[in-house]
Amino acid sequence: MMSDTFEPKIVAFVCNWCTYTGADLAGTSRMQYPANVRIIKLPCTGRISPLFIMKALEQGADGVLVSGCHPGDCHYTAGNYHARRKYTIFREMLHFLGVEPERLFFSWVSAAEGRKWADLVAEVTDTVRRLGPRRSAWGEPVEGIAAPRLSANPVPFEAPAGTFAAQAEAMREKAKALLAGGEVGTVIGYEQGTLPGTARPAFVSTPEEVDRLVWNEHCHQNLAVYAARKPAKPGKVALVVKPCDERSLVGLLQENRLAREDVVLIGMACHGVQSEGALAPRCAACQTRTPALADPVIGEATPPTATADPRLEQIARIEQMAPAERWNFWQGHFSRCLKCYACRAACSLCTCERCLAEKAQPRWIPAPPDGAGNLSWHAVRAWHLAGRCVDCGACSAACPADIPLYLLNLKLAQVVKDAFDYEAGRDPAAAPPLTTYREDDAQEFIR
Amino acid sequence: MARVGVFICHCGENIARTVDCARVAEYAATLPGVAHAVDYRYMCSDPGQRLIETAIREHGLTGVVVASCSPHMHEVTFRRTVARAGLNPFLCEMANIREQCSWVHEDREAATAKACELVRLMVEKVKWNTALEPIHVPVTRKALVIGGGIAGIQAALDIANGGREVILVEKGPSIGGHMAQLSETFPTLDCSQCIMTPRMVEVKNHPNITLYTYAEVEKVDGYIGNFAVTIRKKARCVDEALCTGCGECQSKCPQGKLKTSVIPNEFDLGLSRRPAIYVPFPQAVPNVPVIDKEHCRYFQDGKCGVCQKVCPAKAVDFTQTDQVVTEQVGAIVVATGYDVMSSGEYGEYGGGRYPDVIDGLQFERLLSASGPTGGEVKRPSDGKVPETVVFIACAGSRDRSHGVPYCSKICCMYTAKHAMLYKHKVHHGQAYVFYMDIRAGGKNYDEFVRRAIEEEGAVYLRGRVSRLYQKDGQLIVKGADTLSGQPVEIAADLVVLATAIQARPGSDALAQMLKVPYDGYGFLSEAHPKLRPVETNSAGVYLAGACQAPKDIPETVAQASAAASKVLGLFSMEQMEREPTVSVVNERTCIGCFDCERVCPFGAIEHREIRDRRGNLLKVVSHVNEGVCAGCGACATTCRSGSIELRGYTDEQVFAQIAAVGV
Amino acid sequence: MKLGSVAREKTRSGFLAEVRRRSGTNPADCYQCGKCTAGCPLTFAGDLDPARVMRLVQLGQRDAVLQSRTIWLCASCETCTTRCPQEVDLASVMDALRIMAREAGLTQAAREVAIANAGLLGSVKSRGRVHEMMLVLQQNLRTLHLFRDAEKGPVLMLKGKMDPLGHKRGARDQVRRLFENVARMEAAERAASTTPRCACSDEGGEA
Amino acid sequence: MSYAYFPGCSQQGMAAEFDRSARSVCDRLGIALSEIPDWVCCGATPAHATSHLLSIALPALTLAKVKDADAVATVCAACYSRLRIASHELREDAELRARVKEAAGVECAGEVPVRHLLDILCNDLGVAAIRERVKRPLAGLKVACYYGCLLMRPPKVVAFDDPENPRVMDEVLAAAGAECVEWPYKTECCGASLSLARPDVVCKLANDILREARDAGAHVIAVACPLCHTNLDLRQADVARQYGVRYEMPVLFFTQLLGLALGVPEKGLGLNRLIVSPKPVLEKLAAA
Repeated sequence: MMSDTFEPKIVAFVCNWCTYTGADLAGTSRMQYPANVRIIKLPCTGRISPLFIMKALEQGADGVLVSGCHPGDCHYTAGNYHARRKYTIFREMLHFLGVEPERLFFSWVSAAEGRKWADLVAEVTDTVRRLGPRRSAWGEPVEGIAAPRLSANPVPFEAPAGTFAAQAEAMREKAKALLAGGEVGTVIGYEQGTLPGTARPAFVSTPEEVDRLVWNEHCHQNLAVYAARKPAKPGKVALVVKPCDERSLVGLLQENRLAREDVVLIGMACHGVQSEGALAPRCAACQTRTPALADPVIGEATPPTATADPRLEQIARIEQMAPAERWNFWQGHFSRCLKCYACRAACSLCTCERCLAEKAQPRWIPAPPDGAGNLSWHAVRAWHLAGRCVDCGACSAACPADIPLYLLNLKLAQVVKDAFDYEAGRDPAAAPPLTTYREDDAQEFIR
Repeated sequence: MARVGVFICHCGENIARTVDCARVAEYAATLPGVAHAVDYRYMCSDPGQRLIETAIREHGLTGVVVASCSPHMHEVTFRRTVARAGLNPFLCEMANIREQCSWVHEDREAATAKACELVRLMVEKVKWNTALEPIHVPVTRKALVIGGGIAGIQAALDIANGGREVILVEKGPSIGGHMAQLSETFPTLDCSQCIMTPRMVEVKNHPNITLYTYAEVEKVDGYIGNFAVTIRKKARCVDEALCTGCGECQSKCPQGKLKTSVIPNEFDLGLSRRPAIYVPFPQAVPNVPVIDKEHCRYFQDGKCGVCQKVCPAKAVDFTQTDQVVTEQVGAIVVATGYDVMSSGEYGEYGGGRYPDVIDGLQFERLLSASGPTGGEVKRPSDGKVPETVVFIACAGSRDRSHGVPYCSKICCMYTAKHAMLYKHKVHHGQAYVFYMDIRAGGKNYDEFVRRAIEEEGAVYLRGRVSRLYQKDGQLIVKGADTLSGQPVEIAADLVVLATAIQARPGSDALAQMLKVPYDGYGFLSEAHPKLRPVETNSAGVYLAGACQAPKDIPETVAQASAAASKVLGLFSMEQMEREPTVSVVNERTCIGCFDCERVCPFGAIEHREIRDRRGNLLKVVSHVNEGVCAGCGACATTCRSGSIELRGYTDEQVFAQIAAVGV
Repeated sequence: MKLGSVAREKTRSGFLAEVRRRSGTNPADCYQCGKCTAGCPLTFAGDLDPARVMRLVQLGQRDAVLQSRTIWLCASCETCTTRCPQEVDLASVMDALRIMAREAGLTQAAREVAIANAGLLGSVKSRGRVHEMMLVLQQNLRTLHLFRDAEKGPVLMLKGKMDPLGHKRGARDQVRRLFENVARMEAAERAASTTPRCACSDEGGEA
Repeated sequence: MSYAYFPGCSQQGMAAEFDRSARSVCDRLGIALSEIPDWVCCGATPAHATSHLLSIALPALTLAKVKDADAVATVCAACYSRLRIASHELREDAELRARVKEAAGVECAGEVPVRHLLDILCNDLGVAAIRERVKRPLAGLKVACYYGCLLMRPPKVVAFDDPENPRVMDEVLAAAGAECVEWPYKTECCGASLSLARPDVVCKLANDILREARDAGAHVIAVACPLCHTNLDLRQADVARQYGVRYEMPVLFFTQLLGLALGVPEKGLGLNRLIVSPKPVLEKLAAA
């Protein structure tokens, strides 16, 4: 290793029962292969968290290899099936963030496949050696490459005349009735914001206060974020929800954050909401205009249009960038991050009492709001919402640094839909996609 | 501050040839936290091990890294070594510098450098190791066997004869299962009931066996060594203690009059009729009748009650109700057996419309001396002795389109037996067998099939039957013989379909109750197809017989005995020791989303309620049952808040290794 | 067919792959149970039974299969496809083999069937719909069975079943263009698939 | 329900009585059929034996002309099979859709379901409704319902009944008062697509079917396909020559029998067009 050629450092996470034993077999058979791989042994691919891959990249690994038992051969029955699903998504995410996919390797090597292991290590080493060292450290931009910018084409928003006012009246009547009935202690809805053309969450607990509540095109916040929190006043909480907000509730039901009977839902038939003077991008192609879970549904929805989702165009443009451009695109955005965690606070599905970002022993996410810390935070945030994010847009709206977090979330939602035919927030009885598997899940990326 | 000892093994020349072991030891000594580093020719030899023991004592080591061969080779050895020196065995780690270094690299420089790094990785890991104590689980030394066929009977007798108590639960009114229905068995042609009945009686009389017939397992709680099983004993309406088995009730039951009864006899697969109060067959164990309430006049319209009046022992009790009992057991053997696919499944074979198209089990009853025809082969429609019989193998098996894709394994053999026994009973008759392949692997099996062909004159035709239909009191069978490349048409008096062996309906529900994986057909899955064929992934639950896959009697009995020996092995200790490398939940940060429960293949995640001092429920969190956890770590990976750790492979330990690579 | 010789592997797998591509069913799935042979109403008339056709396809015996009479005598009744335990769509395989035989000019084994097929399609092409009487006359002319079924003519005329002027036409121009387009597209597709590329490359792994 | 009617080529020639009787019956039963304008031939067996693309593109041309109908109604089993398979493949296969568009110059996504009249009678109208409208029950008439091959096969795409033992025609004609016999050749193929090329082969198959119907005691055979009809009706003379058996078995379209029961005048049924006349049987029945 004292030669002039670049000798990459490659971390291999392998399972104890198949690949580790296969690597032993390559040794007993005296098969020769390059000395660049460092094996870290774990009991099962099920234990090999995708975040280990991120950690290795953060620590400067030039390449990462993950290997376990072939499907059907897992010592623990299903660890590799669960792992396969996780890698499917995580790999796409890293790719989208600009990590060269050629540096990540996934394989099934059985205890009998010593030859496969030896060949694999040779190929992995050769590939990474040819790629050269990583062009920048974790969270640092690649020198000499511009950070591309994206522009959006706003879709004009036309509020249907009169419908909001009638709906608002019916909603207030319902809210009054609920509060008067006694079972409901708090109604969470919207009130006029400080500035004209804004709305903000409002908490009312008496019928008299209800008149503060409004309903208009500015009510874009997702009030489901309050659903799983303990109310200050006794009694149930009633939430004013749009159909998209309801999807958060579905997620919360799936994850046992609350029971359906804990909350009353005042469903608002939807006409789309406004963001920065135009139709909110997530509303453009929205097909779900009428609440499905809500107890009463108020009003008639505007029928969905055939408009394309403008954000998909943005995602496509990011995907067309070269990896280094993509990387710099994201570093450009993440460099503004203050680690204020407003995105987390706004998210209706970030319900952990102690976020992984705050776990000090061990440190998953570097604490300082610098390149590495910010990148790791946003990767973990997006990863933890994969298969769960319901695309309410609250995180992006809350971000004071205008980081387009929705792009990352939406991309992963696409991956989940394509790979597992699953959409978050649709069916409370469905198993979340990362807690289940199919034996025939696609695995083209695994060699 | 950690005080790690590093021990570099030369393994003779095996490591030392390509790795400069002295230099590795020198390097190791420079690592932070390393208190002692040494190389030696054979670390696993007695003097090598003593060297480690001495160093632990002399240097007050808090952790040990042995750099030598694969841990699969000597991890146990070195853990014992450090334990002898008073150090917790889980504070010892191995760096694999032989199989994964010296043997796969030729360049001495590169290999030595890699060996140094591998040592560094393990030194960093071992600093985070903690002392782990083996988990002790108490064992209730009593077994539950579910299913009273030959598999369950064999397993129960073996366990009972090994001196342990057994509870045998059978769904039907008698034990015996399918084997009691068979006529004679291949390849020896010994009478099935003659070899079966003594076993059944032994079960009944064995002091260590509690027999619950007409009973079903309703609920299984707990884990290996500590199961609580809820069993429903259905109401027989006949007091088992009082009944003498005289049979008076059956013979007087008005529903059972030979000419008028409409109740199909399940034991004869509908080929005969039975009364509403009945013992399924004369050799039944227990020899106590049961009332079929659906057909009993007393239960249907309150009239009759003849059986109660005629019973000399006053054993008939219409007021009896189901009883639910709970039993504590330490191990469970599942022996629920199989069913055959109905012969009505195939539209092209009449779809159940032709009475003279029957399945293999029905033909067994026609052959059996205790069967509806007294052992004379007579066809169901008109009682005529069939002069031409067509046997169709693979009816439903190996048919991914209409049936099941797998091979049912026993049909080749029993079809040859059927052809042979038919010939023994109807000397002038002709048997034709349509088959695709003959699968007769087994002691004296192929010889048996050859005998059917060569000596008993069965005509074997290699091909499937496309369809059959009824005409003029016969069945026109349209098949093919692919060996001669032509279609074949046979006018038969009786057609016997060797229908596919299927899992019992409801086996999936039972599997879920026991947390045993099962395949797409409802067959229960063994833990490993080769090396753990009778265990399941649910610790303490074992499989016997056809509930796992189609099997013949010798295989079933062998597996039942194997399951029994596993149970007896488990019961040889009062306490069971399990590896402590299991998951543990941080109950403070767990929010109870139970995603861990969804990914756990072993059902080891339990719900635990957290209450304040006044008993108010604060939250419900995950809890790992250490007796059940197998230590795969899927839960730890899935937990978003990082509230689950897998002992021995904690995040700290992995991070330390990753960081050590990057240096 | 050379008995005792399996076609050279490349030829064999290439042929197998082509049949698979054209029929949309995998001939390798056939495990020779003979259920097709048993149920085929036309086994008596053909030279190969259907299971044998499948076997020869598996063995890559291209000429033996394409020259057989059986593929032309298949009445497309789908009995085989319906009952096949391996879900092999034999009827589609027979279609694919007929198309391949026609392309290779190997229709001698059942000339009269090929003529009948061409006759019907010719009638459709020129009229948009079938003219039955013309069809019968043409068939007899082309197969030189001039008086086959001739005695039926008067009966049919009498019953009003054969009416020389009776048939209407449908969308002739559209249909003619359709036939031309299909011919053009298939010629182009054939040209593309016979360029140097190995015939088995679309299936992968077989070569 | 509104049905776009596809008569099919034979129903304009040899089997005009099938078309005529089907229209009469539907008229009586209040089923509105509107003929697809300018429809073209389905291509039958020769098309799929010659080119897969052609076999889909021809039906697509017709299907693309269907506007504002709940279903396409067919009477001929062969047309039904071709149209239904084409519509199924067009629905499933986007690439094929594109190729068909290039070939036929029309877009067709196979969205309108293709149905056979028996399916419509049994499942949309229901046999009870038929029974109510029967004026002259076919009492005493023993019918062997012959479904042929293409009405139920391949079952995954076309079957609307048990493919091995279909009952729909039996139920419809039972509602018309006929006694439908159980017989084993309901779905055996008559070889019709070879009728032109190999009459010798077809004769054997026809003989088997006629024999089984006779042995089952049938007075007449009912069919749902003009090709089956030609084979079984017209070829009885050839069968007699080749096998020496004269069956004199009338072969009727199921619509003709149903029409008789519904009281459609004979002219509207075209009974006079049958080669083996049903008159003797029907007269004997009327006398009885």
